[in-house]
Amino acid sequence: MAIIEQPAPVGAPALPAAPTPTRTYGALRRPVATTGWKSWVFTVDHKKLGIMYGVVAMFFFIVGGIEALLIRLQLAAPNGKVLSADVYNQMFTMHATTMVFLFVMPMAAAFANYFIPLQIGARDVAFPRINAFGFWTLVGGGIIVNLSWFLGGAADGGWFMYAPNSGPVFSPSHGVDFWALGLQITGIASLTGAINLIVTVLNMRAPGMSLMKMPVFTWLQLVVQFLLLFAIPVITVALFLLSFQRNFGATFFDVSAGADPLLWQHLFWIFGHPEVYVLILPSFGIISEVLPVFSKKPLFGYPFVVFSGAAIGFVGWGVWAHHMFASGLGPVSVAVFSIATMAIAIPTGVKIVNWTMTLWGGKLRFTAAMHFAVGLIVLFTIGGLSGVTHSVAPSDTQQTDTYYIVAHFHYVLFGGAIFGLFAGFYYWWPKMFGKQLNERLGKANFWFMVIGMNLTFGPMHMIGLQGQPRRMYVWTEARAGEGFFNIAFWNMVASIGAFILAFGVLLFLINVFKTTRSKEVAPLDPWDARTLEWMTTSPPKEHNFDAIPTVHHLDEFFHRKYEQDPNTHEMKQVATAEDILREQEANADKHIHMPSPSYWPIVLAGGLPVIALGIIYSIPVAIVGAAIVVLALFGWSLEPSTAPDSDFDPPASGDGTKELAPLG
Amino acid sequence: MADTAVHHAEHGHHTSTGLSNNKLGMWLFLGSECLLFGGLISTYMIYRGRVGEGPRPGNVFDIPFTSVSSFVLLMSSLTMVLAVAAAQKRDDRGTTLWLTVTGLLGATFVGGQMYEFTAMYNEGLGYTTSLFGSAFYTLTGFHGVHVTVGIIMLFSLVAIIKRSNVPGDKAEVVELVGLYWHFVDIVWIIIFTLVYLIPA
Amino acid sequence: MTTTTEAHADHAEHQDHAEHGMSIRGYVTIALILAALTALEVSTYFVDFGPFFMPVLLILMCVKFFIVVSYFMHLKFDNKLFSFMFYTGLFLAIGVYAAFLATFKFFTA
Amino acid sequence: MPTSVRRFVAGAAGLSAVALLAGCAKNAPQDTWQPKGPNAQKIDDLQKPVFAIAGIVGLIVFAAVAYAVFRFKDRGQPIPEQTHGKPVLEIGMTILPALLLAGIGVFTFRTIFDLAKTDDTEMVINVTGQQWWWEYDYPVQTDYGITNPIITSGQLVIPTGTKVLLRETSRDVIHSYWIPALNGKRDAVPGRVHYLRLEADKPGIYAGQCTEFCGLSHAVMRMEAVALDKADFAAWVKGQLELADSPAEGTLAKEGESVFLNQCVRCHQVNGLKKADGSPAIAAPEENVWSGAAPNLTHLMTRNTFAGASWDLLTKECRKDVWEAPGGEFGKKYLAGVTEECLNQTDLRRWLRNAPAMKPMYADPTKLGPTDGKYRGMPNLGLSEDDIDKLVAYLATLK
Ligand code: HEA
Ligand code: HEA
Ligand code: HEC
Ligand code: CUA
Ligand SMILES: [Cu+2]
Repeated sequence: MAIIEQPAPVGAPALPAAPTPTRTYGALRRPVATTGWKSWVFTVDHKKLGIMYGVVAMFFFIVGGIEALLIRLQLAAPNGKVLSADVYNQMFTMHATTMVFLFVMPMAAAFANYFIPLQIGARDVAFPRINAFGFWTLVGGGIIVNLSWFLGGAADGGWFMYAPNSGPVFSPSHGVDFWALGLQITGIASLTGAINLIVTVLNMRAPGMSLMKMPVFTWLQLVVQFLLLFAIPVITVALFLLSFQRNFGATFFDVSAGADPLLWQHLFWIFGHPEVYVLILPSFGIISEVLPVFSKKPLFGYPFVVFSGAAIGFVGWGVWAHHMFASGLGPVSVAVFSIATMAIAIPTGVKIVNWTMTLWGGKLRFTAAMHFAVGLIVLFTIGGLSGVTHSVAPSDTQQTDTYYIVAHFHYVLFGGAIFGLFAGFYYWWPKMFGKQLNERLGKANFWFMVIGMNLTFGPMHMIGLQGQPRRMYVWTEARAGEGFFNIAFWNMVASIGAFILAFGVLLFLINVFKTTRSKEVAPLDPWDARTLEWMTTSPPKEHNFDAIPTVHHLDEFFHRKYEQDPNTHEMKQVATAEDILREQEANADKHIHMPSPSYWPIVLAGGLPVIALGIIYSIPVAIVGAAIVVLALFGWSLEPSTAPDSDFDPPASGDGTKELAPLG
Repeated sequence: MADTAVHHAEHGHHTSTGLSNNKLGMWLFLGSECLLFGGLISTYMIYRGRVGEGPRPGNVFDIPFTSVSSFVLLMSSLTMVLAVAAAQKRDDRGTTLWLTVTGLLGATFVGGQMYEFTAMYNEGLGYTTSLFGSAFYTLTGFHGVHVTVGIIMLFSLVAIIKRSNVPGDKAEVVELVGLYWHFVDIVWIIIFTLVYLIPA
Repeated sequence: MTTTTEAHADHAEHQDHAEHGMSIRGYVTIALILAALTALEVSTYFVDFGPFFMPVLLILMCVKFFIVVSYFMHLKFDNKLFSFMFYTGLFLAIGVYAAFLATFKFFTA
Repeated sequence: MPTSVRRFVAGAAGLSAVALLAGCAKNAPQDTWQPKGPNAQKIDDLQKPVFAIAGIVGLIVFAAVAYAVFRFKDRGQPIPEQTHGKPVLEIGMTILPALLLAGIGVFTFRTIFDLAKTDDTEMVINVTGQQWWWEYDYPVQTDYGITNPIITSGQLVIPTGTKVLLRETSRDVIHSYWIPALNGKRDAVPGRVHYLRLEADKPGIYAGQCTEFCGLSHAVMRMEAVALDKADFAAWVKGQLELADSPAEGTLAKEGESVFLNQCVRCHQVNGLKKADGSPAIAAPEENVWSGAAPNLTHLMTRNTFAGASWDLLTKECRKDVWEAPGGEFGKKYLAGVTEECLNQTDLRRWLRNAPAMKPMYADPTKLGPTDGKYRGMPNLGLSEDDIDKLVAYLATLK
């Protein structure tokens, strides 16, 4: 059912005629708490939701990371004894599921939520309640996916869950049910989030901000949201088919009924390949903000970066079968998809060139964020180039399902996606919390991660090319070879590297902890930044901007601070961030009314896991869940679009009047 | 000042593109739904001939019957568009009338589908009988659920309008439900041809 | 697509919901056309169209589809951005799933 | 910090160079960069230049980044001009990789179709994957002396210099057949038949492994391809066509035969084995095993590994002797099979004592609901040590 945020009632007076405190809507009243746990649980503020997304994602990063460490412990030596075959298979399945769906995607959503409205000069997203709903839905999905650990074992089919191995006969525990239904739920979060953010970007830009004046991060996130919008329904179909087979006896992947197992593979990868760009493009966006700031230069070739981003998004739809080169598609399909896959290196190469050229001729400051950004360029290139070697289909038949693939995708995912996210942490921390992460610790964090990551995933290239398949709970010395390149030695190196890497991540957590405790306040514009999000206080006020800025330039903020001397052509600072903020405060919009919190998003989201549990265990429970959903939907559509005035504390501006912000 | 803000909110013109957030969101959702139904239809296309021991599509389809119910659904699009037109004229009575008719036509369609399913089941095509059965019921079932959700939205809207309680722009809400309803109709246009009229 | 808020200030004045629709008569006419097309479709079940059977049905299907989308759903009259949203999804779906079916030799076998 | 960034860049470049050298390993039996037949050679000829190109592109990128990082670090220079890019450079840097890739694409295209050819096949072998072992079924091909179908498992035996076509399928989930030295991998998908060309230049054993995740024991689903020269292959065929002889009365092996008839024959076929009443003993694995098959044990001792080629039937020394035999002697050594003194009794006994403890399988009788009571794998049969002695003696006669 479409969920529609409702604006103010038709014809209702803009100022509800001095409502008395006794006038309530009963259960349909909107909550108004601005402090305490209620202010978080019922919030619809994109910044609070962004932070909550971040916290949840970080939690799952540690979960996924510990799973990875257990994997590496098991594989450090031949015939590992740490995990049984059964548990090992669950471990890598859940490691990947957790990292992909519960860490990178939500973390990217965290940044999108927090920074898109700020970067485009908006006060919130287009549908704040849907935003809150998306977050709680993600939490529900994450819980369902992981609950299986405690209820008879997690999913054990690998993260792409090929049928028929994931079917009811071959994976008899409930793990796959939890997995499929949990991901179905997180899919709802992604889909609603995508719609919300696309509308936000298209409709809520500050005056003057044409699409080609939008910050690159926002642009690439827009591409990501389109990818999600169209990719999520495909995995939805696949997951439904799987669930219906497992829970209702459908025959979709039952070979004895004549099913074709390749059906699942196609559906999964039609989703799966766009998905990998969903994982990487937000990080590309982040470093496209970080590199210019610390180079004191605009992004080189902004339109090329934007269009190549869109091109990646588009071509990404035509390459899915490169994951199936060994599946027996027949030479024609293989050839077509092989060539198409090569094509995708071209727009990606454009980005690498642009980043490098952004550095070129700049005035580079090597902050922690900059370290991660430069690290991304290098590490992603390694991963991208191994990707190109996969795209050569005949070679890929030697590589697929070996550790060489594992090396590829950890370079692009860890060296790419995660380095980008870390660049984002260091770059935007002062904005989000008003405090700066420690730079020295940050650089140590970087170096441990770089060294650890190369030690962990670098050797996997060799291990893989020498023929060690992936997803093996044990490997044998009999096939490890001898000499410098023997698989045994490098497996050990990889395992040691993983712990160095983990230590690097630990340094980040320590950094966060220390920063939170410290009293030191960050300067308003610590990096001499270029985009709108820095044109407000840190952390931003609830309404983001006192006055919505009018945009004249790409990198508006920078151009307000600097001007070119017409004679010497030198850039001269003409204003500081403080000046600009002061001016904004002086011209503050008087009547700012933010959307009220709401009870319904979390209630609605809470119904979904109940349905999932019901499908697995007992249909009546599912009906209860559905009832919660329906009730919540009615509550949602009937609650007033804002809390009555009397429920608010007097506005800080001292001006008693309020205007309905044009927000749902 | 405050007045204009509300006025703008009402017509959804305060946005960068001048388009309503809600309507943009609905179209995005419908774009996304194309990939959902595309997947289900494609799955059916691959599996429609895989009938195992069970009946073949040609054996269980009752084309005249389905033609009638398709026609009913098609005509509900007309009544829906009349409801939207009425809502835009701020004609509450007309709106509720046409919404009700649309809902009833939709309910007729769903009823017909239930009858059809029962008949097919009795002819030996269960959900688990064959790939054809699984794919057929999943595809048409998904469509049926969409219609049902639409019916619930229509009748809820009628109830809410009757209590003149619609938060926001009434005409827009009716229009949005209308978009959804028409979409469900065009999906059936495709299903009717690809699934029923073109035999495996 | 790159229109700014300013550009829309006046544009907003004109755009009213009632305007971009059609007359009731128009709607009824469209519905009658749709009904006729459906009748034609169904007739293929009773009358043998020979080799034209498939293409005729597919063409009729597309015509009906686009009539509903253009007129009942107003895409023909509405802002192009809406068309962009919907047709991107639609054509992406057609492209992707056609390729998908092709890998199953759906069109050749 | 830029120096350290530079160091890092150099380090990363070094590492990737190391990765590129990975092909030079010694004796990794599944090395993908040591082709031993024309099909794998074709792949190798294609991939070597691709790796080189990728390496060079990588080095160019690292060099450019390293230079920029070093050269343009903030040493107090003025704020650079706010230039927005050079379209000519951009377009150039788009076309250049496109041309490069177009070149790679042409060769890729050719190789794909070369490797998909089936019309030059000289010999056909059916390969069936199941949890967690491979079955080979040689259809009748009188040119090679195969006058009756041959069924074996674990080790694929092929003649050298012969274009062999594998017809792959599976009895349960998806597996993938891969002998890196001979060709890339191809999935064995239930309900479908896929083709894979194999050809070995020289006699020898080429290791491989199932590479599509197929459940619990995917990690120990291995296989080996054994190439014999044409004469040796003919001898092997001849041996495989023979029926098993019943051991002499009164031997331990004879007692083993009756244990086998009691316990094992419901799953394992031994061609020529007769029941006590003299009628042929026919295995009925379809009644006991979900995939419907269990390895044919008629010539168990002609293969030198068992249970998905994951454990040796030969003792370590004997195996080394065979694997490292020079080309000319290899065939004879392999054909000698597993002799009394070379039999790796430890692992075989361990297998008979409790197979699922050695190789994880779904063999817990209380958990077979979803498979209608059928095993996925070989169950623990609770044999006494006595029975095991007898069985080992019997199995040792299956040459
Ligand atoms: C962030 C995620 C991400 C990204 C960005 C990519 C990017 C790419 N991937 Fe990767 N990929 C994965 C995540 C990702 N991948 C994952 C998770 C899997 C495994 C899934 C699983 O099996 O579990 C996978 C698997 C995978 C396969 C299947 C392998 C197999 O299983 O057999 C292939 C095959 O073609 C492939 C190719 C590519 C290509 C060509 C790119 C390109 O986009 C890369 C482009 C970048 C560059 C090429 C570098 C920079 C460019 C230049 C410097 C310009 C000049 C370059 C040239 C002229 C070559 N990937
Ligand atoms: C974004 C995605 C992502 C990320 C970040 C990672 C991160 C890591 N992965 Fe990932 N991995 C995948 C995605 C990812 N992986 C996917 C998709 C697969 C395929 C699965 C499949 O085949 O189905 C896979 C598979 C995979 C395998 C192959 C398993 C197999 O095939 O059998 C291995 C093996 O080494 C591995 C290792 C690691 C390691 C060591 C890390 C490290 O980078 C993790 C580092 C993080 C931490 C360690 C957590 C934080 C640490 C602390 C808070 C310190 C304190 C705690 C302790 C020290 C206990 N992964
Ligand atoms: C219920 C069926 C069943 C029974 C009974 C059974 N086995 Fe097995 N056996 C299997 C299966 C299945 C395999 C393949 C397991 C694998 O490798 O994953 C196998 C494998 C083997 C192998 C390895 C064969 C090869 O070529 O790799 C030997 C040897 C063996 N069994 C001996 C025996 C003996 C001896 C007995 C009787 C005491 C016996 N089995 C009873 C099912 C059975
Ligand atoms: Cu069989 Cu993996
Ligand atoms: Cu991909």
